[in-house]
Amino acid sequence: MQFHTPDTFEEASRLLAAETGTARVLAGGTDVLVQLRSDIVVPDTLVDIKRIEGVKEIVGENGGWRIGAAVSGAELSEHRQVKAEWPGIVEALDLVGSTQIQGRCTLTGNLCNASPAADSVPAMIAAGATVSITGPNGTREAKVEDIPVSPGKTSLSPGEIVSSVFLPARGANGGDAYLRFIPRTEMDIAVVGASVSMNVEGGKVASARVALGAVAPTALLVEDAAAAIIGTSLDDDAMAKLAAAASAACNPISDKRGTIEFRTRVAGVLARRAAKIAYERATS
Amino acid sequence: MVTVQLFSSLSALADGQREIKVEAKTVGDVLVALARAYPGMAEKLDGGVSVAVDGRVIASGLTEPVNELSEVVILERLKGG
Amino acid sequence: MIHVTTSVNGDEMEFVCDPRETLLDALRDRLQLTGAKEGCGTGDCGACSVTKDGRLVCACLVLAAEAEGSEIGTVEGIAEGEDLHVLQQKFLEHAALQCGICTPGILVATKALLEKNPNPTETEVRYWLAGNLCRCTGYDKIIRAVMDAAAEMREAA
Amino acid sequence: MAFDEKKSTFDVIGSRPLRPDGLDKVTGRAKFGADAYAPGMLHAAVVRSPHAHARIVKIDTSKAEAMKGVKAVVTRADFATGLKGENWNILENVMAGEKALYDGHAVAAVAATSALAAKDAMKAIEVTYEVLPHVTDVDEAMKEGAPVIREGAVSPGTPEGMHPNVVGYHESGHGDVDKGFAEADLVIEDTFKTEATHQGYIEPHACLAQMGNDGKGEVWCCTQGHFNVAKVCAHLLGTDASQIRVTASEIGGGFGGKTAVFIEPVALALSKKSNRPVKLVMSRSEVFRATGPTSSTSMDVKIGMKKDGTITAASGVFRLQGGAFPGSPAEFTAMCSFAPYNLENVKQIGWDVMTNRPKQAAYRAPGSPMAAFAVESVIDTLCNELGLDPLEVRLKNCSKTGTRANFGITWDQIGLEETLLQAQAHPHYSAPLGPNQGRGISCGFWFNHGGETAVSLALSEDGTVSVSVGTPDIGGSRASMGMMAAEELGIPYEKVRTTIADTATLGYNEISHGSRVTYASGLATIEAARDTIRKLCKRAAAKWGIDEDAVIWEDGCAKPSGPNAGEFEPMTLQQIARKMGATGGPIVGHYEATPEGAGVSFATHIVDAEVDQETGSTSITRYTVVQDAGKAIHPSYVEGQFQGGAAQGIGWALNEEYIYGEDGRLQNAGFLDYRIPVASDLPMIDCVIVEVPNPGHPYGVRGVGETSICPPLAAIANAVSNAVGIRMKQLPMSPPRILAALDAEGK
Repeated sequence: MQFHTPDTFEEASRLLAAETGTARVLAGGTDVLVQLRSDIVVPDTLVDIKRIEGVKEIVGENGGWRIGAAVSGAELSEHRQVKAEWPGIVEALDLVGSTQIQGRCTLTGNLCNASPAADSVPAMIAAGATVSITGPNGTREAKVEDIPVSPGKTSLSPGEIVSSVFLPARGANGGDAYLRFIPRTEMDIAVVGASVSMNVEGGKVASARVALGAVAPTALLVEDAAAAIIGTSLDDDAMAKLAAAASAACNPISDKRGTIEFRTRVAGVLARRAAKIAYERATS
Repeated sequence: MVTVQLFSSLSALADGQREIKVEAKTVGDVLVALARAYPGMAEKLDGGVSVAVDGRVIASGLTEPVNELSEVVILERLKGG
Repeated sequence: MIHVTTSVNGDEMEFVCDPRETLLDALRDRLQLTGAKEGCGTGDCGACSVTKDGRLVCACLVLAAEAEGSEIGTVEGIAEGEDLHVLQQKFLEHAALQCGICTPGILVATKALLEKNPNPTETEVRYWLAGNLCRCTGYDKIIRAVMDAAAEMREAA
Repeated sequence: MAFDEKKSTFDVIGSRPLRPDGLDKVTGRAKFGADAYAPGMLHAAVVRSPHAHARIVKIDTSKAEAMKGVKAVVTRADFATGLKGENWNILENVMAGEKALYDGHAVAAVAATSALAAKDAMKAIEVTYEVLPHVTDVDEAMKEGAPVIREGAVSPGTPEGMHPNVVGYHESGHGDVDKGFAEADLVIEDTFKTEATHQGYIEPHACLAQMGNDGKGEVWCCTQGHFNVAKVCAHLLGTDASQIRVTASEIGGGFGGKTAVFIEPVALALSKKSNRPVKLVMSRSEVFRATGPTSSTSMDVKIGMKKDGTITAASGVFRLQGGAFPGSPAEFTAMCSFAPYNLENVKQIGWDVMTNRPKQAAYRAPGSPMAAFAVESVIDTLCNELGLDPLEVRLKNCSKTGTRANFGITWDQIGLEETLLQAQAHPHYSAPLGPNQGRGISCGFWFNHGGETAVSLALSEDGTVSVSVGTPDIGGSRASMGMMAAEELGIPYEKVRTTIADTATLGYNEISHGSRVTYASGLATIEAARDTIRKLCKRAAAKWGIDEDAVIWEDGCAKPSGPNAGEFEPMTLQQIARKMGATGGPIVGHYEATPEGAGVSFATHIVDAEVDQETGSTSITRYTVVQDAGKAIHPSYVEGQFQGGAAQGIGWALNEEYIYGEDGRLQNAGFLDYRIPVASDLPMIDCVIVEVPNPGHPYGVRGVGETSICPPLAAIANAVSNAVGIRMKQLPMSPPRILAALDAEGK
């Protein structure tokens, strides 16, 4: 295994593109090292991006926030403004692993690991977040929901690397929330995850996005679920429709963490509960 | 004579008897007498059993005294975690 | 092999390592600092907790090569000379360890907590320590020791 | 040695001094299994079967042997032949012979100059398997046509005509259960299942071993029984037990799982072949795949009760799979099942069944917690249906001193009733419950054990004392031994240092298991101290020129035993020790015996659980343990055992389970998906220490380590069942299972 510490994303991209075997990017390493040590993925080239300038920075941009690819969960949680504007995203990343994992894990890593159960991904999708990508052909932007394509696989081309995540401007009276179900109170992989982001006008939901995790091969943006609550004040009928739409969107598997029935049912429950929290945040 | 209570798989090796009377002064004597009377039992007894005498479980000691008033119960060999 | 220069508990140290080796491997096998334990190797048990540049991390999920230029803190650096840290003393007084294998990781983790939050609630302590598995104690006496240490440190401050 | 009626007041016993190994453990200095290094040391790695059941056709080690840094490869051919019985079973488990019997079964091992080199070489060993049909479920394994794990493993006395996987049978009881059921107002019969759980110690198995071609070996390892390691290694390597010296490292948890031997013989074989010290450390996934989980169970329990709560009859059938070898604790499950109850008519049957799973190992009161789950669930159902208070019903029917146990013995002095009374009086039992909460109680029983024990106690010239014991300290026992020695000798606890001696320096000691250490090594320590006192008194008598019978030991001094003995100034231990070289030589007390008075232990637990009915998620909101400790030597460590057992029981009840795929492979071989309780999962765990003395120990000590895990599964199942209004019959009560149960009932 070759270990590299490039100074720029362009150099990182060149190193990744040049590897004909397996190449991996190292930011927090909380997935890469687990896979390495368990012999699941032993990369031929490992590119540590933490020496690239700016990767640890959180910068305001067009009313939103640009979050460097190596900003850890702990660092994001300590950023008061981001936490005030996007508490759902911050909490979602904060749910990943232990305090120790928080010292290392990143939004970008959580996304690029392409696990369907990644906690921060539904939250980023609900927020309408985008990522910046550096590749052999220059840089490009992409929607978060377009990155994962199946468990463990992304739409990134060889040599492409995500350099930052962009959270858009929150807008007036906005709120988001992410909830997940795990068997214990901590340390588990999500069995179901649900995120809701909305803006409220005059007590009614003006716009909303609902995303689910761990209920399909990738995190899902569920437009029917959002439609169920737009224009409502989350009355019981709207909440029931939201839950039903969320459950209807599920295409899960039964595995050691949960059954199809359980995931489908609980997706609706969590979507409802998350919507309530998002609404309270938007209106308070 | 000492009356000895057997658990099932031992009693299966003693023609189904659940209680057997043997001449014995110690737990060791009891086991020797049983194996002599029912040779089929020897392997099981050798593999290890525990003997309860008057409510005390004797895990492995053979020298514990018994008499005709003793309550003697053969149990599976005790082990723990 | 990669040459690494790093600081451990304030002492400059250097070692060479395979790129696949973890910081935990290097601390234990290269530097003979065996206080950090490997309970799982996958970041699930916290027995290898150390600080890297002030952040609590699992040493099993950091590559040894990443330690270049870092400041690492381990359980061996908690006491000052022969004087135990309040946390260490309270763990002894409260019988907060049975086998003691999780103790180094828990001490490193709770020290990091109290530096960040000197007055945590019981719930905050429990969630902060959720990544430090203990199989012996049921956590009861550990939590009591941490709360007591925090109170004493606040009084002393 | 019987209970010492005269010893009723204590100076040291019952206090809470600091443990002698504490400083090392809070500073990171303590040396555990993996913390030993030797010059020239190699690292080892083990090749393990990826199949649940497969014939080993060929093992090609040539590529591995040709790799840089590889110094030795071993397979089954490198171990002793001709072993019989349990020694053969252990060898077969340590290194597979003709067949791999479970996913994770060791097939070969390699030693190389670094851990990474060993791992790379391990991957280069090519094993050709012929995959065979497998079975992992206990009920399936008993069925006609189930894959046969191995012919000829059946224990004598097992009924004929069963599937060859059924290898053991136990039946006991008394009275006429049919008559008893006929007398009942209500009879409930139900079937229960529990999954296998792992002891989950945080320290993986680890050892450092060295052996030459002269058959002499040295082993450093984390084990609950180093004398047993020496014995087993000698058998498996064809050498003599006394030629293998084993030193027990600090041990990072065992709970029964480190009573078994897995890696030490492999490391020794590699060392012998390479002529270098070899370190072998298991990974966490190896621990889960290849070391002992508990048995999984399938159980039928039938109990009859009168309207007033009197139990008229009880019967149970308990089927346990113990992995690919005989030896599941089916007989203990059967015997423990109805032990808390005084029953006229009772019958219990245990079946020992083999499957393609790792060889089960003891886990804290092996077999008992599952039995309690089934039995106490049925009792609770009866109480609910008849509108009776579950604690009153248990008090009405509980075993007492002098009643006859379900497995034939007459109970000696026991404290079950006291635990029930104290549970009833505890504020927890009458505290109001919140919405979606339920309360459960349960009793639990474990035998406890004595076993072979040797202790020696040596004086130093400065009047301090060194106690050598042979039972590895798995939970603070060195503190307890030191306290008992100090109590007897009348010196401060700080003047005693207790050490775990290696196998070459002390007589044979049975494993630290069966909750035996504080009882048996404690008793031996007291006896060794009394032996020392006799020697001290003899020295004083010689100095005073009086008969040694005229000297007594009191308050840490030799004194004349009365005016007739003469008037002499008392001599302290320190005074006698200072002159011992000149008055007859070193003073060492010792004791070697097999103490047989381990008193049984009972407990009653109370637990409150809250269930989120939309997700099936359970949280434990309150927990109280009431247990008979006989006499608490160091109350903090007694509480620690109570709390630890309760916490492990909570994990077992709610989330922990071995999950096998269709392919027979373990799917959750790590702490991520084998979900032991984390700090935020648990409440504080209240403890009430009941002290009904054990007649078989001078201070009345009963073992406490195991009984604490017997009631929790049942108590939590009762709490959850009461919270959701549905009887939960399968463990773990994971959220999908609870939600499915709610769905099935239309709730």
